[in-house]
Amino acid sequence: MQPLLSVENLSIGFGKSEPVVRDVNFSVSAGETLALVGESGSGKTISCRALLQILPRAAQIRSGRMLFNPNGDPVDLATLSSRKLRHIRGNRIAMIFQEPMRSLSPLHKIGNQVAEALKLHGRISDSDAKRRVLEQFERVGFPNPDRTWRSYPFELSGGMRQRAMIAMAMVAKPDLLIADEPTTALDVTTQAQVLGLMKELQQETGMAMILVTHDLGVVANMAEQVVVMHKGRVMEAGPAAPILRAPAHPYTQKLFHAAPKIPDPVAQDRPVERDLILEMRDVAKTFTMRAGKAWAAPQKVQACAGLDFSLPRGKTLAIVGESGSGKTTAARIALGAEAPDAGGQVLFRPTPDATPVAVHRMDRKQRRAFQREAQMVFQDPYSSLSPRMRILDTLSEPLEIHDIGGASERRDRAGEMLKMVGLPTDMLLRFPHAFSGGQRQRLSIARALMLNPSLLICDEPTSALDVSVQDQILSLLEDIRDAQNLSYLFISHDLAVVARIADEVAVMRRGLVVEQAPPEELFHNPNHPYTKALIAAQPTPDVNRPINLKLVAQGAGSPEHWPEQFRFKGSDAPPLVAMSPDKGSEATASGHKVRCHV
Amino acid sequence: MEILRYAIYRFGTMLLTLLVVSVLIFWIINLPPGDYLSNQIAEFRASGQESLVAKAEFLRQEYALDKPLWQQYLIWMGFLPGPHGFSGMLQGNFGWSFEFDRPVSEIVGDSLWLTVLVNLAAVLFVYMVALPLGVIAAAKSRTMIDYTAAFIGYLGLATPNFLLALILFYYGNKHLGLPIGGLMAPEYEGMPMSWDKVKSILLHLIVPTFVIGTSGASAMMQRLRANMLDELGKPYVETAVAKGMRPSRMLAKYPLRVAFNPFVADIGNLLPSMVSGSVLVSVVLGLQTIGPVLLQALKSQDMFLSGFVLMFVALLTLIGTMISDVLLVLLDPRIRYEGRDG
Amino acid sequence: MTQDNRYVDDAPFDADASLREVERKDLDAPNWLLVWRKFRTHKLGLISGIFLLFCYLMLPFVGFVAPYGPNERDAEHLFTPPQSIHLFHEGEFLGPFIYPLTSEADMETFQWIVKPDLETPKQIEFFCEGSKYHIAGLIPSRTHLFCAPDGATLFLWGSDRLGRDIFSRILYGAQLSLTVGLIGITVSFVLGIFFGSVAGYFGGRIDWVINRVIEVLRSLPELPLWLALSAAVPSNWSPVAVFFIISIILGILDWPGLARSVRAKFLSLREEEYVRAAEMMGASSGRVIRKHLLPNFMSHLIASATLSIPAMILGETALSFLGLGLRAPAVSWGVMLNDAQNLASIEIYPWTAIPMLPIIVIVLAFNFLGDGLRDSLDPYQQ
Amino acid sequence: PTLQESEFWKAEVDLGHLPAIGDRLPEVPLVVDLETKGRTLGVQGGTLNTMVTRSKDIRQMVVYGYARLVGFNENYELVPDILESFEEEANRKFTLRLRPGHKWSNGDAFTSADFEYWWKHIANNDQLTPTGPDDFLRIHGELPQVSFPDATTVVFEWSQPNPNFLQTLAQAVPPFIYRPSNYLKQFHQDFASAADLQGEIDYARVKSWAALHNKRDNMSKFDNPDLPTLQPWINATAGKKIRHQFVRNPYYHRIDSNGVQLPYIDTVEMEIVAGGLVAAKSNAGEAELQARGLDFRDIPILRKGEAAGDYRTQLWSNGTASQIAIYPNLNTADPVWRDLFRDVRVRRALSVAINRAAINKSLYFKLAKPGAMTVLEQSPFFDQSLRDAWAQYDPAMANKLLDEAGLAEKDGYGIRKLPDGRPMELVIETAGERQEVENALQIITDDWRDVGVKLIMRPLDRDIMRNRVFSGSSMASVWFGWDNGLPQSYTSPIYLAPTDQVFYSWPKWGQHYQTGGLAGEAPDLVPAMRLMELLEEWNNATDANGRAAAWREMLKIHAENVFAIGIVAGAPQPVVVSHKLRNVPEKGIWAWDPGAHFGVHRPDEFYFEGGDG
Ligand SMILES: Nc1ncnc2c1ncn2[C@@H]1O[C@H](COP(=O)(O)OP(=O)(O)OP(=O)(O)O)[C@@H](O)[C@H]1O
Ligand SMILES: Nc1ncnc2c1ncn2[C@@H]1O[C@H](COP(=O)(O)OP(=O)(O)OP(=O)(O)O)[C@@H](O)[C@H]1O
Ligand SMILES: [Mg+2]
Ligand SMILES: [Mg+2]
Repeated sequence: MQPLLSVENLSIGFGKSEPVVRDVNFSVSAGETLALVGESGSGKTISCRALLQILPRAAQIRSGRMLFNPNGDPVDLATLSSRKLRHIRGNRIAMIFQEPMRSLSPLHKIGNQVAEALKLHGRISDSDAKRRVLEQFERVGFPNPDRTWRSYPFELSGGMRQRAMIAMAMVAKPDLLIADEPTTALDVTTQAQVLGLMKELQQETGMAMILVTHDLGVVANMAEQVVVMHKGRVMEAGPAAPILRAPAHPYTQKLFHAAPKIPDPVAQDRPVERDLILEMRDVAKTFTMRAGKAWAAPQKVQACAGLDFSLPRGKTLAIVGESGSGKTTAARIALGAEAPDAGGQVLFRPTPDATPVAVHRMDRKQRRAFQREAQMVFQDPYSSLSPRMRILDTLSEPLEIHDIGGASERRDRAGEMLKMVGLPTDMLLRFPHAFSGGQRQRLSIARALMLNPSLLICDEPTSALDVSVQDQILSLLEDIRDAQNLSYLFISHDLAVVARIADEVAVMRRGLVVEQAPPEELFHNPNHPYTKALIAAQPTPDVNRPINLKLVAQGAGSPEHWPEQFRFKGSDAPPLVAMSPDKGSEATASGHKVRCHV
Repeated sequence: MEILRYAIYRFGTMLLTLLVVSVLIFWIINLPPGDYLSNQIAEFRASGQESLVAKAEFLRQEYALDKPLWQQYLIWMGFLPGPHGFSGMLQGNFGWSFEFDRPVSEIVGDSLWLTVLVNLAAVLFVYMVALPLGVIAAAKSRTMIDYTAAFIGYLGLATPNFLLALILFYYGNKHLGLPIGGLMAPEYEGMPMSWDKVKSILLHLIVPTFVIGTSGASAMMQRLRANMLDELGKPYVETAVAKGMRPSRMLAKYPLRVAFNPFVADIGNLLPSMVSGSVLVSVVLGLQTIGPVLLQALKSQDMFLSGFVLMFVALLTLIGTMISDVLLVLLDPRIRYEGRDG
Repeated sequence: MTQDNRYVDDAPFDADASLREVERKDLDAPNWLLVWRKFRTHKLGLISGIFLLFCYLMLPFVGFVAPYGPNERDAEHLFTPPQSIHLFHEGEFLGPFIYPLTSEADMETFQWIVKPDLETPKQIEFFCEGSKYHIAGLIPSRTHLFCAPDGATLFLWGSDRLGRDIFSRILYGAQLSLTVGLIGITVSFVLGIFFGSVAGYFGGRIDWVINRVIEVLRSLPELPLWLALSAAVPSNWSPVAVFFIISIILGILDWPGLARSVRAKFLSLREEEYVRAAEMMGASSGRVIRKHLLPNFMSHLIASATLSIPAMILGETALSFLGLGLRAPAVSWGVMLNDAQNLASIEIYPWTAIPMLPIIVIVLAFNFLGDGLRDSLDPYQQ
Repeated sequence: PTLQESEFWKAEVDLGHLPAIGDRLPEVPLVVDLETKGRTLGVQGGTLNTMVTRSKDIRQMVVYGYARLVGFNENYELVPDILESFEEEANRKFTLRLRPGHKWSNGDAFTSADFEYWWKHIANNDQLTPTGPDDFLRIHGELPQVSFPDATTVVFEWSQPNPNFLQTLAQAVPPFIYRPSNYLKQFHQDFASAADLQGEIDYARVKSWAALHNKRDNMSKFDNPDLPTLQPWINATAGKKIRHQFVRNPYYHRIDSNGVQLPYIDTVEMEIVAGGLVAAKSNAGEAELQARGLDFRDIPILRKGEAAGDYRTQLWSNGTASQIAIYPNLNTADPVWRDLFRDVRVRRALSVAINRAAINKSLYFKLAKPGAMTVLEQSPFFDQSLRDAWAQYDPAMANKLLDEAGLAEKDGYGIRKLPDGRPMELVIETAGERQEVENALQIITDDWRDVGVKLIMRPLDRDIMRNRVFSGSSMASVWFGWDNGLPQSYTSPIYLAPTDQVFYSWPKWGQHYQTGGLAGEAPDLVPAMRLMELLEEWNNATDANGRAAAWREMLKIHAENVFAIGIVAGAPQPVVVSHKLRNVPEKGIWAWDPGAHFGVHRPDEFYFEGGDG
């Protein structure tokens, strides 16, 4: 059988420099999934974009063919006229972009943008389109599709935007779906749901799929074929099972070796910390939606409620949870980027014995001092980098702002930092758009570390990194924490990462913390149905132990189906209560809290 | 809801501003020493026409020009009743034009709608030309199309309006039989609207529209092009391309909307700048718009007339800025007018 | 191909290969140097830039280049059409020369009939003595690059109704047209950008106040102002001084338009994540405006600045209608064009409208320069 | 001659709306003798298109029509026109005899009652004319005895001579001493019923009956189509329009020797056009007769369009005493300059420093007459020596005169220093409307610089300039010379004496005279005072010789004293005439007073070949 798409000897380069993609070959047949894995910055995204001819302006395809053969009449996508290409784009081949936050138009409502994908190819009435889009929204896990339809991108959480992007690519039911890291911003249950949906669609329409991912667990669960890339070249390619079982190439081996796992529990004695660097008391946040009708009352969205966190100095508090559950909001409030609703309090102690500063109402001087100490790695690194600033300037900006060091010292430090996150220093002169997704994420981390802060808030700092680079970054973070007594508020979807780095984990769902405990407690003794579902949904890089996507996708389901204890309706959720110590561990208060009726 | 509330609030501020502006306008037109009637009186005196002096004196009292300035203002605005039942702007009485010896409302009546017509035509022209050209020039930047559009635009900008008008009139008349000057063939004047009259007006509008519009159009085109170029590199444009949109639709829907922000901001200036920009054009082209009337009124210090025209233009400006502020929020949902940390 | 259908790369593998180092020199290069490097590759922009530079550098020396003085009249040769320079006379190479002209009034058509005397070619003189001028307004000199031969005229671009050389007048006119107008632009840009960015970035009350000021300024009529001015300017002020003041006033009146655009854009840009990020790092408002907001509006500003240039050069033609423009003996392109604003100039003496050409050329040069600048600032073009 | 009915009104006559031609004409119509004038007899018909530049210029139709009680003929002699005849006794008693049976354009009889109405109910009504009758009727404050012996006779009688009376009646815009009483009575308090009048007042939205009457009574503004007239064409367009139509007056009093009623041309259409476009539109052949709005510099373009536009461009000469004249303001507020200007040496020096020949050549193709400001050749008082007085180009003499005047010191730029040390920068204000003025000043700038005087030109708006001159703020200004460059002995030389502020050299003196001493300053220069005396002499002179003597001396004083520095005179005025239009003189003088522009050439005698145009 002819493959649906075969890429032959593809080489792509920027400007006059060395090609960044060299002699890449792969092919994918209808109904098949090809997983593209590899190092961050190895050219995965560029190769995918080449298929649709939407390379950055500076890039050229240096050689190679890309034969697309939907109906026995192969065309070379590299040389196709733009008119013909137009009929293929979005219709035959759809793409989910890696950075959904930037890839949606900021001025148009989500519904409009998604429905457009339908309307562009083929006649469909407005109401039909809306119906189908809403349906799709439902299937990618939007709790309230109607609200999503009316939202602007900036009103959605990272994961929600990503799902909107997925919906947009999938509504048109393409022949080939290119999914560039489609689930990085999704929690594992939602991820399972989305992956399940893709599988379903594949079975339904015989869609082929190119899946770029870092999560070997996802590869194991989804792919028939695997292509491993490193520095623009294919290292190893072939059917998934054998490669996963026995990687042949040293890079592949190295990669697989680095995959994190949830460690086995080691009983640890945790003294109760009194030196809290950050405290959040009863923090809630309500947003008003922009897209109101002129005459209707504005719609409110409760992003999070009743948050009580305390972060001891030198420790890591991790937040995991459902996409859209208010994690980012909480983090932004902690940093003072957003004011909490009245009544909430955020307190920061720069030194153990200093009087705490109220982050939510700082004066100018306090704010400046605070900003010197607290830094953030944004969930969406692309948007948070000034597009017209070279990386060198971006990295040295914090130093400049706080007037630290001379110009050349700042540059040295920028170069050093860049090396620490694994990027070559010649990238200092580039602009943010000339990086891969993972590279930008590392830039964001580097920038946050420039000032040697004492509190670092990381909003999914490693979601776009391949496991080996991720390992490197996590080690870096750990080293710094140990060396400088840095404290982290760490948001992540990757439970294995959380298990590795966190001292305490809070699980959030729909704006509420449902369970909070040290990782070893939480992962091995989850109490809340949602936590349980979450752990079950974590994919493992083992082809022999596939998870049942359908099953875990249902996650914990809606509260009505939960055990009596946890059940609630609307906003009258039960309080968070401390768990009595488990039989196993006899230690005193383990600090395990769960939201339930007692 | 919020937008409605904002619009209402904005309308309130507009009225307030209008009040301030009215004070300033009144002050400005009274800035030159004397007023129409005292000038007239002086002139009559100087030339010994005592008879007319008495009449002018009478008018002075009639229109309260002998009162202190602040009272004059209040009377003019209609906050205070004037002598002999003279009521002010708020009551819809715009006063008397000494120069034309007719009520102000009668004089401006015709010119107002002609002004609006000419300027509307010019605005339409600007948008119809500048929008597509600006977008195309950006999409095809650094091509012959781009350069040609720039060249023609700058040609229009670099030609003084009157010269441009003369050239267009002269050759337009010679080769195309276009009429020279005026806004309609004289025979249709005062006739009820008919198809022929409309045709005649349209024919006469060609050159003025072109003359008033070219500079605006090329300015808008170049700025739009620059803004579009900034947007074209953004990822959301790629997303739209990946959807398989036609370039024209894609450009119009996505980047244009972002690029349009500075222009919406300037809508308030569109009409008034054309009104004042077209004053000179109107004077030299003999268009019966409000411009020449204003110039004449200002020169002779015909204060009720110039005051009304200026208030009218000010009102247009304020309405324009109000609309632009409301439109801005509609155009870009991210925009809030609150303070930075509010 | 190895077992189970698998492709494995067989090149030697080094995981940490090639963490390239950037050269220290590049790292230390200031930003403008990088922009300049990029700009150099923009051919049209570069040429335009060099051309403009040349024009400005030439301004002090126009007296040397111009064969005639700005107000030097030749009563014998009114409305002479442009004279062409020849090299060969009857097949013989003579170097640059012209045929002397005689002009005669045609009392039928009321035009001047200009007849070249094809018998006596006269060579153009170089580095010759001519009318007196001042280099840079200071050093008196009489040497000209080239002058008319004795007993003949040299009107490269024709002469006007008083027999003045249009070419020389354009050169002298550049001294005013290329400088004074720019002051107005500068004033308006500084004010517009300052108030616009403050209003847009801070929003809230500051925005409210600035906007009301803008509205009021906008609503206030310009016409009475000009009229009042034209009566109030002291008579013995030199035309250049009047023009200077006027262009500053023009600038002061002009800023609200720009300010509103800047404000609107900044209202939108300030919601961007990177602005938030900078603020979270403690960047001062001034810094955010300068480093993050303004660069993102640069294209618009550059385009606007380019566009104001013809408006400023020609602004005086509109104003001279009210008696406020530049006037003789000052020479500017606007003044020259003002003289050409009649039918006869279009139809019979088209060369009197030649001053339009330098305006267009200058504006196009500024446009391409701006374009080049825009492109070299555009990160996506790197 | 046998009278012929006009085609234009034939339908109306047939319908009985209009009496037949015989009943419309006065018993003794004015029969014009075209042949002796060298004109041809014409036919009725056609539409004449012409342009004016401001809407109030429709009053030009009264000027062009030029039906006056007495008017000038083409030789500038006074002849009865509307009047059948007049008698004049020692300039003190004037008997005006109307044509019996003469009718207003609406058919009302035109009789002495119309004069009486004006005299008793308008001129002497203190609500309509609070200050009483016009000034030209007052001789040393005395008003005439006006009597109306019969329906066709009106007598004006003064105790002292009023030599100017008839000339005033022949002006381009004359004081109308008669009004259509029948029509106007409905707006007059003395005649109309209070209720009717109030209705009319409300309808017209005016304040009082007097305002209403004044509004309706606009003989010279010509903007009330209901107001009966005696002019050849009557206004047929109400309101402010772009194009005004004027149709032939069915009751007009002039006929040709064939019995054809004048005017020949049925309708005149006057379009209001922007000033800058008149030349373009003429060039496109859109005017059949056009001089207003055309300038010397338009000639080439007009000539060029002749073939396509089917017209010819004739060159008349301008009737003002000087095409361009510089008025040093002897009343300027700056004391130093005032003293300088009052020094005749300075004025003479400035005059002789000007190279008039060069200006004539550059601007007028040598077709104008360079020289000082004096009367034109067509006037009996013309004297070449007056024109040449202090008009030669003599920089050396200018330098000498200036040195003598105490201005010998010069600064580093070669500019003379004023007595108080300021540089001698002479600011000349212009109305900025005529390019030729600017160009001439440009040349003069160079000329004056040679004698150490720096000229600064300042274009201003016309009205602003006038006000600055009147208030003494301006130093010197440029305007035309005297409007009337063609005086006869009967022309009052009032404009040569300091009696009017519009002679920009002595605004304050003029104001003094005009206001009877209330404003301004009394003339204090001997020659100026002499001018006043001479004016008085002219007024009191009993015969032409006495008047001529006064005239000559006044002209001489002007020439000697160079009160205004004339540059050139008699510049050609282009007149566009359609090829189909007949009887338009080849050569003529384009003058306002006397002449009423086309008026003295009698446009009612112009006709279209074949009657269509
Ligand atoms: N505009 C550009 N100019 C120069 N180099 C670029 C540009 N865009 C991307 N690159 C480089 O191309 C390489 C491939 O980028 P690509 O986005 O394909 O990586 P990726 O495999 O998708 O990585 P990630 O997993 O981090 O997203 C990277 O090294 C990146 O730095
Ligand atoms: N500016 C805003 N206006 C309105 N709603 C908002 C806004 N910002 C966030 N929200 C809503 O608040 C909720 C929480 O968003 P948040 O970004 O905190 O989620 P999250 O936990 O970070 O999710 P993810 O893992 O997908 O990033 C979401 O429902 C989102 O739609
Ligand atoms: Mg990527
Ligand atoms: Mg988030």
